[in-house]
Amino acid sequence: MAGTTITPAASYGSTAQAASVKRERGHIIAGLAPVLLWQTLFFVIPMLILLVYSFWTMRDYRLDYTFTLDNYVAIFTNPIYFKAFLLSLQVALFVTVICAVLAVPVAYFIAKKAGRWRVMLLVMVIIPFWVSLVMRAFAWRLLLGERGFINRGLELTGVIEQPFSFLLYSPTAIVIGLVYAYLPLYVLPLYASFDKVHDNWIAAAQDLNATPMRAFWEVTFPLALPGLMVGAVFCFIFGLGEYIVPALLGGGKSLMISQAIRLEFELRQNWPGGAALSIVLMAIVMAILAVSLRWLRPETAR
Amino acid sequence: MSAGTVKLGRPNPAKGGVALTAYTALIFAFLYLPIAVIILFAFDDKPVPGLPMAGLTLDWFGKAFSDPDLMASLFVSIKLALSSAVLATAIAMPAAMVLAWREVRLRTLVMCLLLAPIVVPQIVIGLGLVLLFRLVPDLIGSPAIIIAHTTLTACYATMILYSRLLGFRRSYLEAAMDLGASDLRVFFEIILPLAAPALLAVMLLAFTDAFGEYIVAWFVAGFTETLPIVIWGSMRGVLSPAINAISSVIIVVSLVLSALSQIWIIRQSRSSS
Amino acid sequence: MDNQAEPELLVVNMIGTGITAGRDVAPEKGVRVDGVTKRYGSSTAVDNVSISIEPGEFVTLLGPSGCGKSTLLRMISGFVIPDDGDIRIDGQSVVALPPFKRNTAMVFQDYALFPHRTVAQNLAFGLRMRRLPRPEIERRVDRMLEMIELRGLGERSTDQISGGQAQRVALGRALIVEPALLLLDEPLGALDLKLRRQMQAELKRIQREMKLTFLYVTHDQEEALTMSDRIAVMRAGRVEQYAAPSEIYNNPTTAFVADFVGEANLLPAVVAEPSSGLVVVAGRKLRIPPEQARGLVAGSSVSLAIRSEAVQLAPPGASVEPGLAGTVEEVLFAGSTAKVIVRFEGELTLIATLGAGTPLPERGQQVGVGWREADIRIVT
Amino acid sequence: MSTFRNSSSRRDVLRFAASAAMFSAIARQVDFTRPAFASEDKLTGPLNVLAWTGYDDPRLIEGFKELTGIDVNVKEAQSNSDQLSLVRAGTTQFDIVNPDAVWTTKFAQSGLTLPLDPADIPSLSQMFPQFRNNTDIQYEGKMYGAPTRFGINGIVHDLDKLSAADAEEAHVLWDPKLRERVSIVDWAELYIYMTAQWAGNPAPEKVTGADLDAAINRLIEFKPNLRALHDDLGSVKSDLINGDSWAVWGASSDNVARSAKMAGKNAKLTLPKQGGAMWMETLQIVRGTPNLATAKAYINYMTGAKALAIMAWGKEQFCVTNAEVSKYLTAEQYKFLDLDKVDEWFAHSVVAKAPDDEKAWADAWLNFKAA
Repeated sequence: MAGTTITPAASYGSTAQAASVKRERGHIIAGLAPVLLWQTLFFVIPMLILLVYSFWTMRDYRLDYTFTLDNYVAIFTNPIYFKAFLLSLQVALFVTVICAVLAVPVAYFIAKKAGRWRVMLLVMVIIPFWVSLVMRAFAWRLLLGERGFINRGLELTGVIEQPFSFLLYSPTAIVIGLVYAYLPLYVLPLYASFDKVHDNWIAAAQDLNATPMRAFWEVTFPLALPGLMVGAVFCFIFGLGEYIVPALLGGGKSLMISQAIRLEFELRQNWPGGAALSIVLMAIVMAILAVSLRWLRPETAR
Repeated sequence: MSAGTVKLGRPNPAKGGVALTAYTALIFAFLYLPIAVIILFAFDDKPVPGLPMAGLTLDWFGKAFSDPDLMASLFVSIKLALSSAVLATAIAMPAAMVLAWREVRLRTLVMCLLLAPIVVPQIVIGLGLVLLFRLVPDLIGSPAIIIAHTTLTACYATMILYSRLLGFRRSYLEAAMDLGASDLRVFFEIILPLAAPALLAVMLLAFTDAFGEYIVAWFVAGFTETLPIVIWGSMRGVLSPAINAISSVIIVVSLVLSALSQIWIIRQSRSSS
Repeated sequence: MDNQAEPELLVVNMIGTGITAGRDVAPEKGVRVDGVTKRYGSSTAVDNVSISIEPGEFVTLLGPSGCGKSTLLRMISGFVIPDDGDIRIDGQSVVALPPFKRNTAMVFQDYALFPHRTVAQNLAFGLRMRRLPRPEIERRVDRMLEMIELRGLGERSTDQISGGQAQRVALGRALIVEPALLLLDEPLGALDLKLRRQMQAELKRIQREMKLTFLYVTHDQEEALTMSDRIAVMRAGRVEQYAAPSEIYNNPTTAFVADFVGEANLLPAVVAEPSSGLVVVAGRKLRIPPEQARGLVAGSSVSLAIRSEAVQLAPPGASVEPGLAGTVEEVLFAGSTAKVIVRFEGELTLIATLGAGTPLPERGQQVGVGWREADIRIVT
Repeated sequence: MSTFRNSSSRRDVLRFAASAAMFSAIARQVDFTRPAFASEDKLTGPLNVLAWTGYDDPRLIEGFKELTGIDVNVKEAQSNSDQLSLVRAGTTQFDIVNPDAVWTTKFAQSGLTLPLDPADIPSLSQMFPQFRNNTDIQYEGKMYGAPTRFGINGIVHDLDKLSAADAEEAHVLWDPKLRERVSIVDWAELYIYMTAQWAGNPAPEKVTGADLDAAINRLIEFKPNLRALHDDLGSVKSDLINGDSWAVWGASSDNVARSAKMAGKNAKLTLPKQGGAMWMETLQIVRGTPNLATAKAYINYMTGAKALAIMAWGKEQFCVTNAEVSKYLTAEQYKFLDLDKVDEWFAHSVVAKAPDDEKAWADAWLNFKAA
């Protein structure tokens, strides 16, 4: 390599330029290749297979390989899917907003006030998730249920005489379950962002007569915004695909979009229909993502 | 999770407002409330957990430890989740470095592609993968589970690492390179140690996800049984408190381990300063 | 040069010598930057720059932020690849080499001390990359710690030392590899004035003692003037003037250099009689030194540059050549000196720097303004 | 230039053809040109079984191994649809599947199962006579499924909250006093069938059009009384046991009642006077199995009294179709399993049949869930 590059020509910036572009491109390719190849092989290709399926139909439980757009037409003409999508959207927006509000103080505390125990606290945020979701949902049922800990406790202390039945299999339970499931998704990136905010900056703001609260809103919070955005994007996308929490704690009384997709694949065994529905969902999310990634852009400016 | 996490000697011990501390304690109580219930009923002498409790027993722990299927599935799960977490982090890291530090055309497209697996319902990914594995049916089982979970977790592993690396000081890399470190040495001498907390965090998340995932795993598992497959599989009956017992063990062991490592880290930082 | 242990460099050296020997010319020494250009999109950061640096020389790139001086430095160190032109160090072109194969070392503006390494480990880094034997590394690190006056602090972590100490570690880390060229990117920017002065002297001493070639980037003209053997004043990607500090100061060739280095008054003038050195400023005919008038064309517009300390103010009632008069607009007292801003009719103002002990005029007072003919420079 | 373009377009065509071939290789399902089975008589193995839970009992697997020397791999599924999806994907060659009888047609139409010759499975002669000649285990006149377990659907109720007399009347499930007190599972065919059955349709499986609309509207009217619609039986059971629901409709009621009793709950299964509906689970052979003879032997073994007795009193307690299991069960066990009530059940109930218009039923269920 040295032999080819060391030539005493007067000007060969362009050769050097070419070599560096090549090196740079080599780096980019080498860096992106593993994950892109992996995702192409194990995600894009399966999705492409399903894309092909979405243009076929299922007749009498056998595939009919004639090209058709019927599956897509069916989706856009069926108000149930629209309703289910709206519900998923509501859930996603809800967890995105509520969890952000709830997570900010926790992440701030861990990053700025927890001293030596920060790592421990962070790990403690994750550990509950090492217990099967089923087990945690069953535990929530034992807490919220008719004869659960909360109702029992309130009865024994004489606060109520009849148990509350609205705690379980209700919107309340869905809210609790969703917050429970999504809080860590925020705490982790938010923690990272708060951690990057120097104590000096906060001190400087307070020095300029900002109250601690004011200093937080004027200095810390804006600087932690990228972490908040990362959390929000994750929460929103996960939230759109959510159905397990509403099913386990909400009593499965309403239909979310990913449940509709499951029904299509399972009960009907209609793979083409389910594939079309998944692809429409994916397209919508991609569009939302492309827009929200633009929000994340300022972070890339160095 | 940041480079700063390494420095523990921070002159800032819990001097925050009482309200903030109380609030955080409340949130942690919220996170651990169900866990407490799970542990409580691991000791209750009743086949179906529920109030009122019947009496104390350790039988469920005995049952859990003497159930070869349950124990085997636990170890299979740990092994597979660890593998996919390491693999996902390993393929995510170079991509995150490129996305964060270099000019990449179509960056948005790449990111959308990386995030897409999160939104697709898992049954769809499971079926898609099982169709793909028709080409290599021999992979069905543990390798396929690792592949599936790596696919599910590598996407957000990349995104999280990317957002962490954006804050990485470029001059560290340039200084190292300038002092004669090749790309590879820069990676091992500078990037890896400085990004270690973030990498660990990402690995932890990926492990958590892979450890609990059931649907995709079921499709590609063949006859391999992971803990979630066993647990979901027993949901036709009533979930045995033996599963409470094994969950309690998982929780307590991981809490103790993380507390010990935390204490160790603090000791280290004390002795070095 | 003690880089025999670095195999890559060894190869480069051998091939380099082979070629020069084959051509039968003496090996070129020092640094040659030859027609280097770097564009970012439509803007040109560095525009066809050529400078040469002799071995052991202390050269400063001076200019305002955004003038391309850092880009040039980063091209020499290898972080930026030029679009065109060549850079040679000791006769070998390095443009195609990645940074880690160039025998340059850089001191970063933010020091870039590795936070996960101790002071000693930071110092040892470059030597480890060159795969020197461990005892040799230890010996050299000890020597360097002594040299940068940080003996006994080797085991400290980088956040347990002061800013000045960190600065010295950054310098030591670059010096220890004995580079053919040491690049310094505004290394003193973060220090307070006193420490800064001290470090300037220190740097100069080290450079002289070790006989190293320094390429220093700064926007601080005083720093540049104090330390450099030669200064390249840059503006908008071009080198305006490349000369010794005294030459830059005394004989600026462009209005920009005159203005940026020191404090110069620039007066727009029209050439009246080139042969006799007469120009017209604000309606008055003035004389300029004949050697300055050489090559001027009658009727063309030029700028007169007069250093503020060369401007004389006449006491009340008296007058000085060439006998201009204006109103004192502002008097700024600065201890050893004072600045007086004098406004003439119209927009034209002049700044005069008066030495200690000179009586200061009052604001609003009418004063006579003048200068010695020899202090006038024509700049473009 | 033109030749270049020519060759490149030819290359494109080739590339397209190659990818199309790959796609169809992956996407196509069962290859009908393949012989239905590989060997006729020789016992080969191991046998791959995809089944509901219960079939992986080590006693069963060891029993079969002793008998034939063949190993059995069991993969447990949580639903009929998961079984069908996995067999349809065809990545693992299963030899045996275990769908409910009502899914027989779907498997057979998909071309995934093989007809059985009753002569190959002598154990079937021990089956309760009422289960024989069930049309749901047949497709195009041929038998595809060998019944193993079964159950009955009615109302399981907390006796402290709902008396047996009240539960005799099916429409109690719509009574406002049970508001948010009834749990069910996600079992489309069952609830539509029973609603239609209770509305007085003589052949509920045939309802479609206006009758189906009526049934679904009736189900939607039930929704205020719905406590939870679960994906799994376990949740339904714990709801009842922990007092979150006062009644469970369907959800394999006899099994729910048994679990509740075992947990000490004062609960009872009542078949309303409008009738109950039975379900059954079958073993079927997957088309293309390389182990046909073993598969037949396995079905014969599993439908035998000994194996089904193990199934009946295993991890869970389900009724089984072999009448002679009493030989292997204690009298208490036999009684607890309600096997003494089979005649009574058949007098009051029907075996639920698969809907004729499956697509319409699936649409209707989607409407119910989204309502």
